[in-house]
Amino acid sequence: MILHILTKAPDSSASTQMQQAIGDQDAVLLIEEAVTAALDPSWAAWQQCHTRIFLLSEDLIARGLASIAAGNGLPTLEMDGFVALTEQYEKTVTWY
Amino acid sequence: MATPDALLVILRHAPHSSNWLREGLDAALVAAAFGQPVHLLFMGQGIMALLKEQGSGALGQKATLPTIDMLEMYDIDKLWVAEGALQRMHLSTDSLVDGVSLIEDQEISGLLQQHAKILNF
Amino acid sequence: MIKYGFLVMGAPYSSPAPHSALRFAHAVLARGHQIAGVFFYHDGVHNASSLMTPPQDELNLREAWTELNQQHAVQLDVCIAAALRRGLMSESEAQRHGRQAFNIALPFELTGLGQLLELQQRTDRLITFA
Amino acid sequence: MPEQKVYRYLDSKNMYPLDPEGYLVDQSQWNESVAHLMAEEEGLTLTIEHWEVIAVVRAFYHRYEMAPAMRPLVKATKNTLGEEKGRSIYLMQLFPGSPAKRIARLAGLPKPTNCL
Repeated sequence: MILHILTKAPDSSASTQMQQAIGDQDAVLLIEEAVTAALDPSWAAWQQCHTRIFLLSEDLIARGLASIAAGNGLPTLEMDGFVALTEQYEKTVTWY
Repeated sequence: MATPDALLVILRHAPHSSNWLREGLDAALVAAAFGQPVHLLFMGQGIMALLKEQGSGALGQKATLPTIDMLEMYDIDKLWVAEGALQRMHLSTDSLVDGVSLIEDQEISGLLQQHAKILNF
Repeated sequence: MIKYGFLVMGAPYSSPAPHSALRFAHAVLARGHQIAGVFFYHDGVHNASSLMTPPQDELNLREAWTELNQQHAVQLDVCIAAALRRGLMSESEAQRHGRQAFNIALPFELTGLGQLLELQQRTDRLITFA
Repeated sequence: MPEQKVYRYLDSKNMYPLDPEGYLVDQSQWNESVAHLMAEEEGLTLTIEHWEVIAVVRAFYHRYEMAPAMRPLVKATKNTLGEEKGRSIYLMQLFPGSPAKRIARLAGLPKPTNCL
């Protein structure tokens, strides 16, 4: 079980590579530029990991994307929730 | 196959365009020098590190090929290459150095699961 | 309590990675965990520069790291090979290499890449910010 | 070419400038007598056994463009000089302390940038 942290936009090669590496039990956290994934609810990774993929809310808010994410019904986490994820998942891999 | 105590170093960047590859390889070499089993996974542009016809370092940089050749001296002999990425780059294994192992896209997540330690460059 | 280690590879003020790492660090501590150390590698070594001078009304990242060290005993290790290449060195390295200036000082310590692997071994989680 | 500051000289005639760590400022100056002078400084007398290991390290550097750390040094020695000599104990006896570092200096290779 791995927590994947993506820091780059959904159309980046980092994102493509991460999507190839996600396992069935894995979770995904989108931070920094990756929160632009909020704009595209049809992005493959939303379906790929449906229950275990999150946007970091403070990075959304900083970019003015919070209400769009909410409108699209996408799950968000506070920084505290980021830590909680790392408590659950022993391994993390950052894609940048 | 991979052993659970082994370190997996993922290399995703090409030579010459940044220092990611060089510094990722350095991390792999140091781990191996300390006696840790190290496996490498080349994804995307990282595959460029394995082209056997690479020249010496452009723009005053050191070449990558001698370091790739040196891996066996550090007992790093598992070099995984993502097969899908190879195809998307229109490369064949004939263009790569000897001794690489191909891995299908759907097997990559399994490879990551098998390694207790992962460093992603 | 979980023991964390960080690998920071983003440059200050050109990558969001150091800011993310610091915010995450405080959240980790707030939840009662421990951060054993931070290893600065790749362009992340610039976080240690004592010559870093951002505008007064912006966070000084080096000071933020220093505070983490002083208040929570977080070890701050900088990869020596990555640092020297990029023109960052301590006083003793400056002497060794015949340079006239230095820009790395305590609590940042220049050390080998082996420290990164050691950090990975002795912590429960290694989180990369890049 | 010598961008490195001269710290001192290896010889009394000031022919071989060294950097603060005792490495040659100009690597192209390396020859056998330089190695002898360096060894002498370290209180080491170079025998044929020392020279064969120095040759292994120079060949390693020539091929891979990097000086070997201890493990690959042992492996390279084993490959070239056989099982008997390809052991860290043997190398430690010949070059006490940290063999990989000492041999690199005596072999006229650049200071290892490595974090090892």
